[in-house]
Amino acid sequence: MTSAIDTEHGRRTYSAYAHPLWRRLLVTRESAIIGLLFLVVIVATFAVPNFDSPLTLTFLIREIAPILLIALPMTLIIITEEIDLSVASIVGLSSVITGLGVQAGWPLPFAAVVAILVGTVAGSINGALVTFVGLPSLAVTIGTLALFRGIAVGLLGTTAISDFPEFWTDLTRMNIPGTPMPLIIVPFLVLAIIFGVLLHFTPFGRSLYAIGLNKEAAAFSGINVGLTKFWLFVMSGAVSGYAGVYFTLLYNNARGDNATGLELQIIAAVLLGGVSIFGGRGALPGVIAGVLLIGTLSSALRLAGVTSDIINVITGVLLVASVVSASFLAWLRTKRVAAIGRKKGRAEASDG
Amino acid sequence: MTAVDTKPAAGNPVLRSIGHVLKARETGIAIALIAVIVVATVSNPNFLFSSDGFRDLLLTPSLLMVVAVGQAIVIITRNVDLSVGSVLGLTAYLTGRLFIDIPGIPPVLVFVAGIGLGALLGLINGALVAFAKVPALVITLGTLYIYRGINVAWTGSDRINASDLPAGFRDLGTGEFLSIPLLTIFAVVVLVVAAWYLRNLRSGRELYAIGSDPAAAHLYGLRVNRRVIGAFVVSGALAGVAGVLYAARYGTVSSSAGLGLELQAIGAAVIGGVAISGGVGSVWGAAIGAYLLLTINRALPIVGIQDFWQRAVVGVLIIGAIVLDRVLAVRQHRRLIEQREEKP
Amino acid sequence: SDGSSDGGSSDGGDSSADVSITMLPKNLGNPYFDTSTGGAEEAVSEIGGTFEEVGPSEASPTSQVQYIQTAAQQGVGGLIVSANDPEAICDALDEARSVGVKVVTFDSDTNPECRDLFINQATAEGIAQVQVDLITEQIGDEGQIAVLSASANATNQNAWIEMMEAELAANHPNVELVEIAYGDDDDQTSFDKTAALLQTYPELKGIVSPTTVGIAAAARYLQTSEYKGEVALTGLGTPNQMREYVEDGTVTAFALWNPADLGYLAAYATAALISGEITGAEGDTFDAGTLGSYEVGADASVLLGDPYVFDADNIGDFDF
Amino acid sequence: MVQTSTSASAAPPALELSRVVKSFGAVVALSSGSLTLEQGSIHALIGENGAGKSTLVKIVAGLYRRDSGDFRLRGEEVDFSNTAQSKAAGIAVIYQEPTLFPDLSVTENIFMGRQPTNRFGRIDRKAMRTEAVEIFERLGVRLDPDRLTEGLSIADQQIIEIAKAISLDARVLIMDEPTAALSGVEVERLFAVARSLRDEGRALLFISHRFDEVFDLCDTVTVMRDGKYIDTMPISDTSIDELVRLMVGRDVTEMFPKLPAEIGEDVLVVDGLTSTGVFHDISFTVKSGEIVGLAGLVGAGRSEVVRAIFGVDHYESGSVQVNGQPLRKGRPTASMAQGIALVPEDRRKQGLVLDQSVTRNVTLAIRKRLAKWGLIWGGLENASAEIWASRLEVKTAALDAEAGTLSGGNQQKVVLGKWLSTEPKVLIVDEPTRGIDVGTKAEVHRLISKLAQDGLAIIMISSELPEVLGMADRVLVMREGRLTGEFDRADATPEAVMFAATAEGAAA
Ligand SMILES: Nc1ncnc2c1ncn2[C@@H]1O[C@H](COP(=O)(O)OP(=O)(O)OP(=O)(O)O)[C@@H](O)[C@H]1O
Ligand SMILES: Nc1ncnc2c1ncn2[C@@H]1O[C@H](COP(=O)(O)OP(=O)(O)OP(=O)(O)O)[C@@H](O)[C@H]1O
Ligand SMILES: [Mg+2]
Ligand SMILES: [Mg+2]
Repeated sequence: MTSAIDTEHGRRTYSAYAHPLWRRLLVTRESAIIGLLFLVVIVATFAVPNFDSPLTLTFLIREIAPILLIALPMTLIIITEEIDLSVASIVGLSSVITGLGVQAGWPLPFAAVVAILVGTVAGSINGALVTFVGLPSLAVTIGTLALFRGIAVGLLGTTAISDFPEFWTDLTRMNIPGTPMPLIIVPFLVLAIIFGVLLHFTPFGRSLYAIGLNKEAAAFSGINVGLTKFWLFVMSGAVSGYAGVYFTLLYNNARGDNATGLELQIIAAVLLGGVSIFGGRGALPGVIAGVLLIGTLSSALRLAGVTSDIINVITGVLLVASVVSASFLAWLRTKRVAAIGRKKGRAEASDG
Repeated sequence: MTAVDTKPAAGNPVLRSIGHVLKARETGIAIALIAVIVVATVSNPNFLFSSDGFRDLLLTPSLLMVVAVGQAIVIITRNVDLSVGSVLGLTAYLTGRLFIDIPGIPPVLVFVAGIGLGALLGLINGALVAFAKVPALVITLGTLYIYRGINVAWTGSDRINASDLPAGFRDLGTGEFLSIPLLTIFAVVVLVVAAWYLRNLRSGRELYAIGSDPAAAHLYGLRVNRRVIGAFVVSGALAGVAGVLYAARYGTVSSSAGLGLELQAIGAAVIGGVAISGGVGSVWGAAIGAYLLLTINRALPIVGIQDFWQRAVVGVLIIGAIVLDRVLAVRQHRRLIEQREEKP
Repeated sequence: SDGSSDGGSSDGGDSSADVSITMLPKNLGNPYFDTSTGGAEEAVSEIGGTFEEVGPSEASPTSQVQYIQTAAQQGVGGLIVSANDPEAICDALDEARSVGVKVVTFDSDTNPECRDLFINQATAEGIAQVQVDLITEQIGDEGQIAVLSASANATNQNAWIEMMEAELAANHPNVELVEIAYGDDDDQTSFDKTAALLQTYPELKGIVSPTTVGIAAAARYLQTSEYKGEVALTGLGTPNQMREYVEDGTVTAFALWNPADLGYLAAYATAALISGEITGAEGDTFDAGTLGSYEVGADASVLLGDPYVFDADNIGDFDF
Repeated sequence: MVQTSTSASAAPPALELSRVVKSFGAVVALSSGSLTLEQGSIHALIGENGAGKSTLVKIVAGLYRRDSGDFRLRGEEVDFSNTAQSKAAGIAVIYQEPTLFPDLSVTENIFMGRQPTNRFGRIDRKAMRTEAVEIFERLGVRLDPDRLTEGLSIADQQIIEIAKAISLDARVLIMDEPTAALSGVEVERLFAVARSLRDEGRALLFISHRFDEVFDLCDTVTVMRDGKYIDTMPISDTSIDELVRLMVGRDVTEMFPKLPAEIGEDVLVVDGLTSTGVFHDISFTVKSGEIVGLAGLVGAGRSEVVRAIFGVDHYESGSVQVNGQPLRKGRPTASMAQGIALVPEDRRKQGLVLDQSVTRNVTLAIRKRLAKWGLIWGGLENASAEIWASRLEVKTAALDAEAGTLSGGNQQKVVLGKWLSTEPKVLIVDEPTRGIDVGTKAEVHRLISKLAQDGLAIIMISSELPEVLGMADRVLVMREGRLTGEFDRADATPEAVMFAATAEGAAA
């Protein structure tokens, strides 16, 4: 059939890209955030006493590991123009399940697997409500935020379980031998690569961007929009469940109110990393840099004796500034295109 | 074809029953609320029939109700205001500071200051949402952090104690008129004014129009930006006044006043039938939602459920409410299509 | 134990020359801890060192961990902590100690292995005793009482409540403890919980709130309710918060130690640890400025003294 | 009947536009729009799809701001920056697409933003309702003023739009294809109202693709083509043939280069497809090499049928078979695997992801096929996109240009490329030439013709009758969700098809 379409005219050739590689790589939101991250690290190294200690890195990674982990599926979800506000509650629920399991005498790996499964089920409840019932994810996950947290707190009251096997808590806190890098970085990197490849190098990833930008066109292109979203919520639940186990072992503490409020930090970091809340835009490297940026900034500020409230203000300002600047830049661009269009229109008019 | 044969509504039972179902949205949760009160009262008559019980039943949800009314107005325009808890915290602390720093300041001025600060913070939200064309969720998430941070930085480890506030002012928080708490009276006045406004003034109806279809609102020439900013200002001002009342009611204000209130307020609105996608619902629903939320909270221990489970119940309520709305909407849609089909 | 500790411990060794102390209360914005911090600050300025107060805005163990880690990174000489959980912050404290930070707990202890010294405000027995004495006296030694505590896993409150229950069972058979409610050291929660208690138990004669946030919130509720003067309230509170309620008769008497003294003593003890004057072994003695000399007791703990009872006659003499 | 009452030719025209330019990014929608609307007359504006009629209307409404050109209202220069201003100036507009608030009642939709109020600013609901009922009576429709507009048929929605415009009591009334969804009775009512408005001295602008209506109602006519003003004349001085020639700019027949194709076996068999309230008992077959045209008025349900066949919509009963294999319903992936491709009617909403590059758009439907070991590489995508871009001669600087920046015709080519790259056996094209220029149109026609020659089974939906008649081997006609006619190429006269498409059989 191809022969039918070959026109008698000579074939045109096209350049694949309008701009050279370096420009495509460097002039992006992601590189801006990565650049900002480096700037903060450099300034802090010189200006903040003790920031250059290897402990800084250890503590930083440990503390933000749950955010790093959950930011991965959250990125995919926001790219499809949905949101999951219930992740922190799933962390809390998974933490409580781990604790109850250990209290009941289960071996820790078994308790952990059960906790991750519970997280996965929680995620699939979100997914089912969004996909099959057709509800907005914002409303659904505000509901399950309360529900999952409520179950966690209900199961354990405000008591805590804190007698976890030392082997596992030590393992959680261990560094990669000879480095100040905590061991959690290994599963994180594995997941980051999986999610990165999934998002940027698979047909599945392509469909996520299409869904985020235009659901209808995605459906007309043979993408099963509902099912895709369902799986994303399941992934988010599973990863949150895993983060809950990690959280529990790191602090040697299973409580229903663990990780309260973490969802907003995660979403703030993802948005700061260049993912558009309107969906369809963003990349994982930017998100990881966004998480690291907020983490490093607060770590440096804390070391410099700045109180946590100022750190919160800075997080908020960064978030607002990043979205406002993005929309300002977009506005400038449409102005420019419109100006070109007007010139063209007038030229055409004077021809006619 | 179609239009000519459409029967007028008065005689159309299908349409009328749809109207009833729609109205039942508020009635439904009002019944749920009454059921909760009845069950709790049967378990323990003091829940309703002691003077404190009666007072707390009316009093406890009043503050949330004021905030939820503001939240509902914002949600009706297809936006959301996550910063209300932080705004409440700031104005509550401002209230205490004013009484401490300006001895003898008339409470009226404090109210004005609280409302003013709340409105200003709401204006910032609204202006960013309207002019930067950024979703309210992101903006108000940012200002949630910012306002709370400013609050903590300002408060430090200070706190307002009951003894810092004049007794006359605190009476507002606990006082009664004809055995109805003043706060409840105030909240109901706010509710009635807001409901009247949304139903009877053009600008109120325009809020629904904007939430129902922002693009169409633009085509109609409605002043979308102005209305959206207005909604945020109202939400901020109501959170502000709630902050002043918080100080009056609880006497103690620390930097964590109002923490987490935003989700309760959104929850109340959603339970009350205010659709998160805008254009649908009423402040009545949000107010009843607020009462239901907090009354369940108080009733659970009385009927023997540990109140730890309260949040889970709230979650189930929210999800139940939105699923119910969805089911009703789908059924209505199907009925309307079938109705079209029936016509010759 | 891990790679990072080598780099850190040399830092810690250096800084032990001068006295730098960080104070980490359960949460900020709590007048009780404000007072203890004030005492500690005074002590440090007497000794001649640097002092800093850090802390989370809500009392949760995981948020305390960050501040412990920061102190370890900064290589401060000593860290004074009131623990939100006896276990959860243990590992972080261990890590801080492994880089040379001296860890002193006050007010609320962790497991003894996780710290160098505990500054005990009063023995648990003493605190339980004084509260039981106060409430039974106020209700005429019979009837229902309830406890309004902090969070359900607050170490010291739980220890006191346990001893109060034992004391009640042993010596006050006509007094029934009907419920232990938890206000989470949150003002609003405690306030609403008081309301719930009064409604749930119409026969209630008294409430004991062994936490300063709880007792103030409960007093405020009682003050305007029909139960004022009917239901007795006592527990642990600060004079400034309770003054009004004692003066108007909502509350007759309550107890507390002087938190300023507690902070003051903790700072002196920490300085003594940093300088090597004491190691935390039983029998070590050190000088605590205006408070005089103290001796380290069993389990590496130092006892401040007996709790003090405040009532309408003496409350005017105190300002904290 | 040209009005003698047009009180002296001295009165300035109600509305006057000259050499108005409007562009959207790279697309020039209007390069020289001119129009003069006299008071007390009804003026028709005609032109092909995409000629710029709606754009002109939106400029008058204040929805778009013109880039340059003159705009006078009763002789005075005006420049509206929002629709409230144009309303205040006495201009009422019925837009082509109904724009209603689904969650509000019919009455509120009519009066939103200018509800009757009492002295204290309180909305007078009773007065509002009475006024709505009066307008409906005047229009001769019985629509429940209290019901929500959600779920109303397109026709009813259009009625509300008309009621809205009439209630404004405006001096200039602009109607952009108000009759597209209306039946004969309603159209007559509307015309009666329009004439009485004219007799009151108001100016009306009427846009329609139905010539019979134009000749029936209007006094003068302006023709536009490719964003430009072509000519204005009294309706009595012209004929359909002349208007068509002016609209198209050349002889119509050469637009449809139909190539001889060998018609083979049944490829697509549709049997008894039904979806309540949308379409009923639709049965037809398409053979290889055959082009089946699907004609009907807008809203007849043609798009719904092909969407159900492709699987983006569900249907209740009936079946679809491709080459004898039954097709799973509601599964576009299954349909694509069986070789069905659907080029949807709304390329901006359904066909393209406007914010993504040409490459991503062209390869979206074949992304799974391009993947090697489950992974997809930019190079493969670019290569595949380049093949189709050059075969279809897409005009773009680079393949990573966002699809939204291309002109309408080039966007249509990208959608075609996207679906041709799936190597379909059945190609369904819904309004394939909507909004593309004359040259490209012929090219698309040639392409479709060649694909048929190559053995594809093709369904072509088009609202342009000449296009269907020029291209199709067989024409199916739909009206109100039912198949009402089937004609072989030889029998498919415009009159016959129009008769089947409209109950009345009014033919152009
Ligand atoms: N908002 C927009 N952005 C980009 N291009 C647009 C926009 N609106 C219209 N166009 C383009 O401008 C041209 C003129 O469109 P317009 O809607 O005015 O045509 P029309 O004459 O009303 O056609 P029809 O008869 O199909 O309604 C088309 O090519 C269209 O694709
Ligand atoms: N009662 C209705 N309520 C809401 N939308 C409707 C209704 N009837 C039709 N529509 C929508 O109007 C549009 C036009 O209808 P449809 O697609 O059936 O017409 P068509 O015959 O394909 O005509 P065309 O393709 O020329 O627009 C469709 O998008 C359809 O979903
Ligand atoms: Mg048009
Ligand atoms: Mg169609």
